[in-house]
Amino acid sequence: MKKLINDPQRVVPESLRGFGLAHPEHVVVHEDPLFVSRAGGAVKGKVGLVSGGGSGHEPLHAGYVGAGMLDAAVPGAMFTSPTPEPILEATKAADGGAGVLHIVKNYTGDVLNFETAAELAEAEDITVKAVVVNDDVAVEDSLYTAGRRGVAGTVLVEKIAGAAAERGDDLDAVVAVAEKVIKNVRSMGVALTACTVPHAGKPSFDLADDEIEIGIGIHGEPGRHKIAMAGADEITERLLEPVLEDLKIGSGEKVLLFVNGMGGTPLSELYLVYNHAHDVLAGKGLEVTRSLVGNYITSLEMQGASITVLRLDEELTQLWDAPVNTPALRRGV
Amino acid sequence: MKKLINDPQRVVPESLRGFGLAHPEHVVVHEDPLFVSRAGGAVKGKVGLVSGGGSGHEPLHAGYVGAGMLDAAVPGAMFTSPTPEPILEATKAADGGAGVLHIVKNYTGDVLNFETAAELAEAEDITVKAVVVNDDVAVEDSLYTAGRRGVAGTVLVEKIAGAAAERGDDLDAVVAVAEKVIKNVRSMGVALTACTVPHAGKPSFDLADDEIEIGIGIHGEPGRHKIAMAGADEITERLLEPVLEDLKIGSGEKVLLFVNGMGGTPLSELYLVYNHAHDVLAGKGLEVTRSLVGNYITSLEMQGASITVLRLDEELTQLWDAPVNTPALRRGV
Amino acid sequence: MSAATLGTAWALDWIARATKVVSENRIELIELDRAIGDGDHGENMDRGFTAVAAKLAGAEPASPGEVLKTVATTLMSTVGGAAGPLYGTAFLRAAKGADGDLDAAGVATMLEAALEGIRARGKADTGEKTMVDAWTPAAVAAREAAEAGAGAVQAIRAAADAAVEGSEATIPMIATKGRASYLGERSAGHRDPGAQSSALLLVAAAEAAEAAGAGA
Amino acid sequence: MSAATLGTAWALDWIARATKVVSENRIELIELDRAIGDGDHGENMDRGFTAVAAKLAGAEPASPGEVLKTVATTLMSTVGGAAGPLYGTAFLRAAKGADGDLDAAGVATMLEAALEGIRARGKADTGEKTMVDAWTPAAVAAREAAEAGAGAVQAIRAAADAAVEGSEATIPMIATKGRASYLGERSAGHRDPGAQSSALLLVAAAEAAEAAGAGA
Ligand SMILES: Nc1ncnc2c1ncn2[C@@H]1O[C@H](COP(=O)(O)OP(=O)(O)O)[C@@H](O)[C@H]1O
Ligand SMILES: Nc1ncnc2c1ncn2[C@@H]1O[C@H](COP(=O)(O)OP(=O)(O)O)[C@@H](O)[C@H]1O
Ligand SMILES: [Mg+2]
Ligand SMILES: [Mg+2]
Ligand SMILES: [Mg+2]
Ligand SMILES: [Mg+2]
Repeated sequence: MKKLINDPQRVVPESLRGFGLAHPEHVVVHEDPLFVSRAGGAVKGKVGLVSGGGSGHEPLHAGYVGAGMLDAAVPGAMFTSPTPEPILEATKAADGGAGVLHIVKNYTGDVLNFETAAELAEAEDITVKAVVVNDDVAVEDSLYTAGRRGVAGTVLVEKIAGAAAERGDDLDAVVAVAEKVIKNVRSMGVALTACTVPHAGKPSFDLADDEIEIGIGIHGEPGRHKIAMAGADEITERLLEPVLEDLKIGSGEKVLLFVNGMGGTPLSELYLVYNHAHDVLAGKGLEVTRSLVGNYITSLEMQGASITVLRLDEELTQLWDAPVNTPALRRGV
Repeated sequence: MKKLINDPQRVVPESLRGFGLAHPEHVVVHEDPLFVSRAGGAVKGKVGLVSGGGSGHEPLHAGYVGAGMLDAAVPGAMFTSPTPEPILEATKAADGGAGVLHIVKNYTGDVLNFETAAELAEAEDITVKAVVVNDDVAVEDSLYTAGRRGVAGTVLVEKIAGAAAERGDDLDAVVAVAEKVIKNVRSMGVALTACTVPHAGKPSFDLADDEIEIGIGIHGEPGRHKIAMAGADEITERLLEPVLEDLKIGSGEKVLLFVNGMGGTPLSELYLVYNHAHDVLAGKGLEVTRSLVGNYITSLEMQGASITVLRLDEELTQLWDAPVNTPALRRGV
Repeated sequence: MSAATLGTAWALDWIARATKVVSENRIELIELDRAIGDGDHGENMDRGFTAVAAKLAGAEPASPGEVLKTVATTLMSTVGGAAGPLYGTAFLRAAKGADGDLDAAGVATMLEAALEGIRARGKADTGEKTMVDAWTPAAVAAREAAEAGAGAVQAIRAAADAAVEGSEATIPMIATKGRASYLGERSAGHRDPGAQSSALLLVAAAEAAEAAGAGA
Repeated sequence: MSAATLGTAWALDWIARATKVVSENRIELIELDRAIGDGDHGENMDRGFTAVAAKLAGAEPASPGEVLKTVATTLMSTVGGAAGPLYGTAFLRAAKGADGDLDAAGVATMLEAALEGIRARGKADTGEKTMVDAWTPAAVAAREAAEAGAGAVQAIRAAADAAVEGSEATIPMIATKGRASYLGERSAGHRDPGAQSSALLLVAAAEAAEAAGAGA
């Protein structure tokens, strides 16, 4: 394991301290408990947005704190959901009096810790609602299981719900927008290599030189199955097909196409995947009207990518286009 | 070698096609010869900015085409300077009647091919001037050698010279601004792993599990020396010291601190490096007034980072802050 | 010996042993979680119990319940992940009925309360390849031992043995809850890390009881 | 045989052989460049000569100079990197004096012109670990052979042999020009890829000459 770190136990706080020093105009990094809030504090009268989860997915979530997106983010230990206390403090910091939305990725740990924090916040008279993102079609959904994971779709939920809050929607309306995104977004990912969590010191799974993992999540967990290494076009199709099928999307609809890197894949390869994904969508009569390509939700240095499709309507398109001013996503400001 | 590609020979054009499809509001990708120009074409009366070089450093240069930065970019084959013809075509596409600036990284191939293209452009009555970026302090400078490489400082030259052109500076004035950046910017990099050029199919150098390469460039070339793996703080100091020494910078001065990822290093590690670099600079009485952290000029999937320091004055700070609207760098629009 | 009850000293010794055994098995728990999860369970538990030990170092708790409550709040505020809230709730519920020394029935009640806490939070049933598969047989065994007239030490030992078996029994299961569920059928053939850490904790409880019994 | 001159057929055969030898040595040139450069020299040269072969396939050049001019412009527009402009200029200058068949003095003049082109563009001198270290002894050897009364075939063979030696001689050198210069002293112990491709090209020229001579 070679990493640009000092002590494996101090990666998260040292990195966040640097993040705070690099972006004083966007964020304040609180050290104990550890969370990140907007510079300038909560916006009076605006619904506050809080997200969080294990670290190792940078720039998610702290990179999305700022005008038009999150009000606070709670980074846990590496790949480990944060505890209720920092979530509570982040919730307080995000509360401008109009209530707070928790954007939670669907993992048992995230759900449980955010639930507890919400209870604690309610006890302090803050109205909290939560939405749970579960866009990963690699995992079969069922009433009887933990359900689908939340993966790259989370970035789109944060951006679009953030824009809704910024335009003045009340808490229920922001929840409705977030739910609409969740209902219309699906993702699937592939890993060419595993990643190494600093405290583990070993790759998260073993993969031969001629194998790839299809259906991986964002925690270095193994995927649904290994397949033989294939060309980018073929891999793209294998990711895209279940996404489109699950979305039940048809000719004539408009979509946002998001090709996300897992952290260790060159941008050129992401664009190469985008190239073919765009053609596949066009071939099915879908219109790609918005795009996002880059490392927006990662698994440390894992090589791989995920493809996310969001069905767009007029409202979601407008909210996607709305100004946003965060360290990792910026437009219009 | 595992890569999200199809045919190793088609990586550059396929990736650029995807890039064009993803950013139609920013760029037009021309296929034969291969170059990228601003959507909307040359800006009348504005000095045109053209840069280019081998591919594999994405988002450099095509990602910086757009208002406030480049007018055209010329991606060569992987790690190979482009030939004069696409540079000439890019120069024509960038020419708004006020002359064109070539921003050239100091590599024999880049310099020679841009020189020839400039001659050809002059023959077509376009005034061309060139600046050569050579910020890499890992390479000893001398009248008798090829001199220093151009590395991460190039991004800052492109941004700041782009802002000067956008505010209406004439060609000589834009050259002067670019030269001022070049004079005041220094960089040095480290590799934890090599990278693999698709056509070579093998890592660009061999490195044991407990070794790192200090003083690498951006082409997967070996560095000045191998050292034993060390902690991030120590590595940061080893990169920063020669940079500061060469800049002859002293207490009380203002700087922009740029921590750049080589493509395969998690963002969290870049911020961790930034954290210590910031402290070292503060400890020397320098004031870090601007920052940039991320994968802005890369070597495919190489793990590693570089540190760049730019001495700022009022003018450079203003030009750095000026709006920019490109696929890879955006602010104020 | 079979009539001995388990008091505050036992609870403190339990947690001291638990801290040690979690630290010793940190890598093993990471490896188990690496296979079917995200490789942090050993790290999480070790971080939590290290904090628990620090918290208990200065404290002078008056009952087993007070010890367990400190464990609960500390785990909840330091472990995170799925295990943090689940173990936190387990110890919190366990603490509730343990304001005095525990006889065999008290041990059974404590374990049942812990199990109910886990099930309430995690919504998992047996056979889903989670820590529930260790705590369920443990609670059942303790109750059976108590009803058969065993003492507290025997009850906790029966629970520990059942938890070890329960952990073992997760190996062939296909996970439907927790992170391992994402693997579907590929989760079979691996032991559940949370069931294993649960077994380690309950064995520590039994050993503390036996050591006290032996010394008594 | 020593009186034979080298004409258009020879030039075409030279380039056909060069294309082949470059393709056969693509990996070797990549490996040499990987050690002290960026690992693309074999790829660059192969791309260039493949294009040259395609360009010459339909053409009916009237002189060696016309062949070499096509080589020059094609390399310049397809190779890129440092080698593209350098070889482009070399072949362009070589073409200039080669509008008729070449005797030994003509061969020497052609090689001197090529060398001057490389030096003018690259600003490198001998001993800097570049292709100049192959072309310089080649040009000198051809001139000496011509002055000693050798024929064209012998002159080009002398040049080829000298280039091979020149390439070999780059191994211990410390690079001060080109990409290998960034390595400083670490560049010593490796052969320069451009010097090696130059030697391959000149050996192809000699073999083409000998094959023609043998057949003549
Ligand atoms: N819904 C659940 N009910 C009971 N136990 C669960 C549930 N989900 C997960 N677990 C337990 O938690 C363990 C994983 O803990 P840990 O690795 O610390 O958290 P995370 O899964 O968030 O990384 C699993 O091995 C399992 O025993
Ligand atoms: N200034 C120079 N003068 C002469 N030859 C040079 C010079 N710089 C580089 N070369 C030659 O070019 C070769 C490298 O070519 P190539 O790998 O294709 O280009 P690049 O260095 O741009 O990747 C070197 O091995 C060397 O022989
Ligand atoms: Mg976890
Ligand atoms: Mg090159
Ligand atoms: Mg885990
Ligand atoms: Mg090269």
